[in-house]
Amino acid sequence: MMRRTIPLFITAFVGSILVIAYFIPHPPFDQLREDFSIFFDIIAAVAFILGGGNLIRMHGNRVSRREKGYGYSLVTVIGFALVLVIGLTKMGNPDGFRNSSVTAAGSYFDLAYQYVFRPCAATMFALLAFYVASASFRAFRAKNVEASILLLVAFIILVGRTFVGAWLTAWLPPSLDFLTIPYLADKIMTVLNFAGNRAIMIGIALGIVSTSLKVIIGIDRSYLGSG
Amino acid sequence: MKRIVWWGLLGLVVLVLALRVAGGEMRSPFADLQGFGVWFAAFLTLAIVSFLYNDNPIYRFAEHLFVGVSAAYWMVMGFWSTLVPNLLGKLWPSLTARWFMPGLAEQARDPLWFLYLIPLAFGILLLTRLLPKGGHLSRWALAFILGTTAGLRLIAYLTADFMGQVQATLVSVAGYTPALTPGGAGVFSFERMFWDLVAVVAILSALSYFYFSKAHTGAFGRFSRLGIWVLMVTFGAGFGYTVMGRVALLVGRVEFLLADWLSVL
Amino acid sequence: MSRFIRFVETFNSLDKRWIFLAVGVAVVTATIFRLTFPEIPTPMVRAIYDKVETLPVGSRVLLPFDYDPGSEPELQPMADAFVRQCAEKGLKMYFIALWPLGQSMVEGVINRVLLEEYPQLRYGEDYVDLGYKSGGEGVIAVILTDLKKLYTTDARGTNIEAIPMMAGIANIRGFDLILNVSAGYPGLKEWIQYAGTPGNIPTAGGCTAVQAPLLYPYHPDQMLGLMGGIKAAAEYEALMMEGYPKFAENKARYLTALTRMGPQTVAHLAIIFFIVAGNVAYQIMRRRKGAAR
Amino acid sequence: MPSTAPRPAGRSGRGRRRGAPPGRPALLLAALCLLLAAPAPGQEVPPLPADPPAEAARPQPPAPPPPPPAEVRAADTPSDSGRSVTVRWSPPAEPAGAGGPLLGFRIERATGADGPFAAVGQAPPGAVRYDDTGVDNGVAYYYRVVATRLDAETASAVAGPAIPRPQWINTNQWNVFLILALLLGFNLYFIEHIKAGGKPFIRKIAGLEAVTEAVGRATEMGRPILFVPGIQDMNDIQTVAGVTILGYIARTTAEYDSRLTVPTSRALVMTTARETVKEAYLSAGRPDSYDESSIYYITDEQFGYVAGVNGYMVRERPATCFYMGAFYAESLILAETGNSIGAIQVAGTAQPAQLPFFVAACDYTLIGEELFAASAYLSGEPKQLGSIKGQDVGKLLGMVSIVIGVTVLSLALVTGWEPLRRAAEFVREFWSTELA
Repeated sequence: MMRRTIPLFITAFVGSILVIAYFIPHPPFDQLREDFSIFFDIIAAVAFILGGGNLIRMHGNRVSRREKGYGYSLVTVIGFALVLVIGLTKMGNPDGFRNSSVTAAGSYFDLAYQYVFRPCAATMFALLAFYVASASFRAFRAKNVEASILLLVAFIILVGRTFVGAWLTAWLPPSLDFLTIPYLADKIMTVLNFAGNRAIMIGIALGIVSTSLKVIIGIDRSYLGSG
Repeated sequence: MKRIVWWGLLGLVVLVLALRVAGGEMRSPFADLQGFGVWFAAFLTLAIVSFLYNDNPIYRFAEHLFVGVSAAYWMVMGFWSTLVPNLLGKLWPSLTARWFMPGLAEQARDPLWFLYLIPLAFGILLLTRLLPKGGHLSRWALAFILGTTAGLRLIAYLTADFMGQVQATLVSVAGYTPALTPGGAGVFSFERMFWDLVAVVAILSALSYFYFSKAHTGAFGRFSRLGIWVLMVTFGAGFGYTVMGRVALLVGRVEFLLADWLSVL
Repeated sequence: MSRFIRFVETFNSLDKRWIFLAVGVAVVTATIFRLTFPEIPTPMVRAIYDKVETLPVGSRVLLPFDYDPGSEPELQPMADAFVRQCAEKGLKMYFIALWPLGQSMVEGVINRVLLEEYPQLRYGEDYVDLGYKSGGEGVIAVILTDLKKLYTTDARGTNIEAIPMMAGIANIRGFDLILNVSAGYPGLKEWIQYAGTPGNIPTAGGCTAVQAPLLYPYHPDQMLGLMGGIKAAAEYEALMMEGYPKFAENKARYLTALTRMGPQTVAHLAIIFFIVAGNVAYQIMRRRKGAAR
Repeated sequence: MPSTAPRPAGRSGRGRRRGAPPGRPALLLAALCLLLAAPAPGQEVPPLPADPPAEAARPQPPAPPPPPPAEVRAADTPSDSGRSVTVRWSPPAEPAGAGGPLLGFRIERATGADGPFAAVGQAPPGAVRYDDTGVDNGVAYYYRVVATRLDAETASAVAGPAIPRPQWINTNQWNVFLILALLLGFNLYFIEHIKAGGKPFIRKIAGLEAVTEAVGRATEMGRPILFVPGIQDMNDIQTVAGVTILGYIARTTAEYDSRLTVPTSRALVMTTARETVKEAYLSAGRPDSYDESSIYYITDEQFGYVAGVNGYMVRERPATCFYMGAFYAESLILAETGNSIGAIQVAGTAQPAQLPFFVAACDYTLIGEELFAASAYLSGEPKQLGSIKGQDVGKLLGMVSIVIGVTVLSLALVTGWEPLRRAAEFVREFWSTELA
């Protein structure tokens, strides 16, 4: 009984206070919503202990049990431990432990960022250039009305982003300006894309309001089990 | 056979690189820390790109290293940029100043500092998961987090996204701009009226697609079908428009390899 | 089955890795060979170019650079192009910065373009760097009435009175053009609101691609032209190349935006090719299946 | 870290609507621009003179100084947390041709009616309001507004005293309160209605039916199911909705006895997901099948997480991939890798920028609001369906307002009839969240 009641009460109390605080400009309520976002950040930072701990335990187990491919797990464990130590001790920071930022140029932590973290993240991100190509090859096929619209619009926008767009329809007389690709691309982006996104956003906002309400009144609580 | 070709190719590449380094045409990996760093970064870049061909040991190495390093990176950042200034700094400013952040020394303690005992308490409750017993107390922390999220997002989305977007749609579709100076003539544009009307109809039809509690049949069904088309236009346009930015990222990596590492640009 | 049909069938369900290879090769070659493509300038870009072209020699142009290293890759090509064109036309350039780091952006352009390419131009006679002042739109409002209230010296510490090209300038209202490059606040919007419109000074400029839609409404009444991001800069460079053919000789130096557009255009064309070819193959296969039935 | 630029806090300027008329671009775009382009803090920027006199600043016979700003009023800014005074004035009549246009206003402040006055801020020409936020609560301040022109300036009469204080209720937000009450009311009403035995109709949602089918397929093939709850933390409602859907999927996998893997990008999401899945297995009567280690944290880093999930996908080859939550640029990397291993993929996100990629690369996609509807639908609790009905009423409210508002606005503009103009103004005010 208590196992469920107290969490439900905490959620309901905190949620409603934060909703009401929006309408109270008087201190301390004016800062409450900002304060609680910071509280969230703090708890999330504490939770790193759970996350990092789980990562180390998982890969550590693989290493200690000599599971297949445990060498890779060893790489993760070493990389994690090394960066954690040099980051928490600010090793190699030019102005020492107390007076410099952890990301100061020249620190070992910064080196790990520059030569491991950043190239990996940037390259992973850059893989998207390849994936947009393969996805458009596969998905943009005129299979039915919806897919054909998707194809046609993507084509106009893609072409419109290059010089080809202006060239393709440059022969049209000025009276047919509204059929040129640059014009169509502009209208698709500024009118239709805009309208569609707005409808999506309105829908999402309502979904979020309803879901938040369900969380506050305690009927959406899957982490506590339903029923 | 295939294997021999691969190894041969690899050997050739290593040879060319070695010759270039020997000839002073590119940075040596053993010259200094930066030199080694650039080589290692180039290696990781190629390792990740190799995933496009297939999963392989080199990608797997890069992946595991990246996971370990980045997890620790964000953990360290969480410690220095959140826990120290926002928790320790609020609760014990002088102590924090002495040990970690001299910059805090001049600041007086926040009059509402005790509020920060709340996240401290819930943070500790969360960690009770690590204890063999009493793990259910961590649910209190989850309850606190969910309450915070719901309370903050409910209002934020209601005002900015629901009201804000509806309000922004409230525009004239008359295609008419009244004169700005007294006595001047207004301007009517058929083109503008047309597109403004299109926009409003598009928004309404797309919204009707999201209407769940009415069967999408008859006239309403046709209207919501129009809404699906609007959504398809939106997605096609969104996709097409993003391609350029993604290619720019790839160009950035190619430039890194060609210029910073190989020094051929 | 004919060979053609077999080819079409293979292409229809092509292994992704061929597409990856095509995109990769396209981008790498375009980067190595610095491929450029003709850009067709949009009216907003052309308006700025034409305005600068038609200014008489000796006209005064105010060049506020309100951006920082974060947005430098996107904005530097247009800043360089503006300065180059002003130098070619013999206009007097007055640099100013409302962002603390805008000052170093100005210095960068002076070193890169003016000192290296136009060594005959003299500091203090042909161009001057007035430097950074804090206060955002407040600064604009003040210098519109009284420049010397805020600027007693230039960025190098020289007394304003001793700078030949400052003689007779009480405020910026006598200027012939404001050509801004901005990445946010304060930026083009503030220059339009606090200087261009109240002071009746022709105003134009460039901004990041993300910001451009926010500024469109000022065109054409309060802003004569607008350039958004690297694409607009490439169009401007295309115009420059048209007007001054010598710029075509050193792409890496004069046409940075156009060269940066090169790989992007190639990749776009590759993707467009795959979409079109994929659909052709798909339709052929569908017809065949339909006929077989 | 995520690759989309944050939307600037939207403030729709009442005055700004009257700004420069948009040229060719659709008025709609202009409306967005005006909505997004927030004015400089503390200022309201009404129309700039549309047609400034062509002649300016040429030596002319001395013109009379500009007329002073009239009716200057300074008062505590209402409905705020204090430390702010609002100064308002009427736009001075501008005699054409006499000394050129106005350059703007300088706002000056003093702690005594006789001064000394010091400048606290600038406002552009045509402005009628300035918020001075550099003041202390409980102190009396006096203000004057100086109209400036190139050659001359004129100060207004002194206004005040104004004493800044904080207020307890933000009356400016009455409309937000009303709309909130309406939405919450309808949600609660329909939830209660269903509790009392009402049966709502909910239309078919394609992605939703695919969920059960996809779980069944993985079971048949004897391969695992991958569930990705997005890359955001528990402070995003999308993650909450995703975890609710995870609860349903976990109940199904518990019944079918198939393997479920949940890699997370946040420690808190891992913790919540573990609680949820454990509860699901418990309620399905299979607590012993629950394996905590199948729900694990990878890294907070967006692309590090993707690298890890990609690696999992190509090595373990799940038959089914679910992507439910908040996604950024990684959406397409995941979906294309999932496609290459031949998995059936069901995505759901309320991240508008990523929807195109999921729609293109996945078999089924829950679009925006459908994600939340699906989480209510799959929760297994009929009363949660009430919230879907509540969402629909909200949409109806929005749609009706758009139809009425657009009609009234258009008519008001064409006819210029004052009562219509006021009605149009009211409709816009009603939906405005700007602090007046």
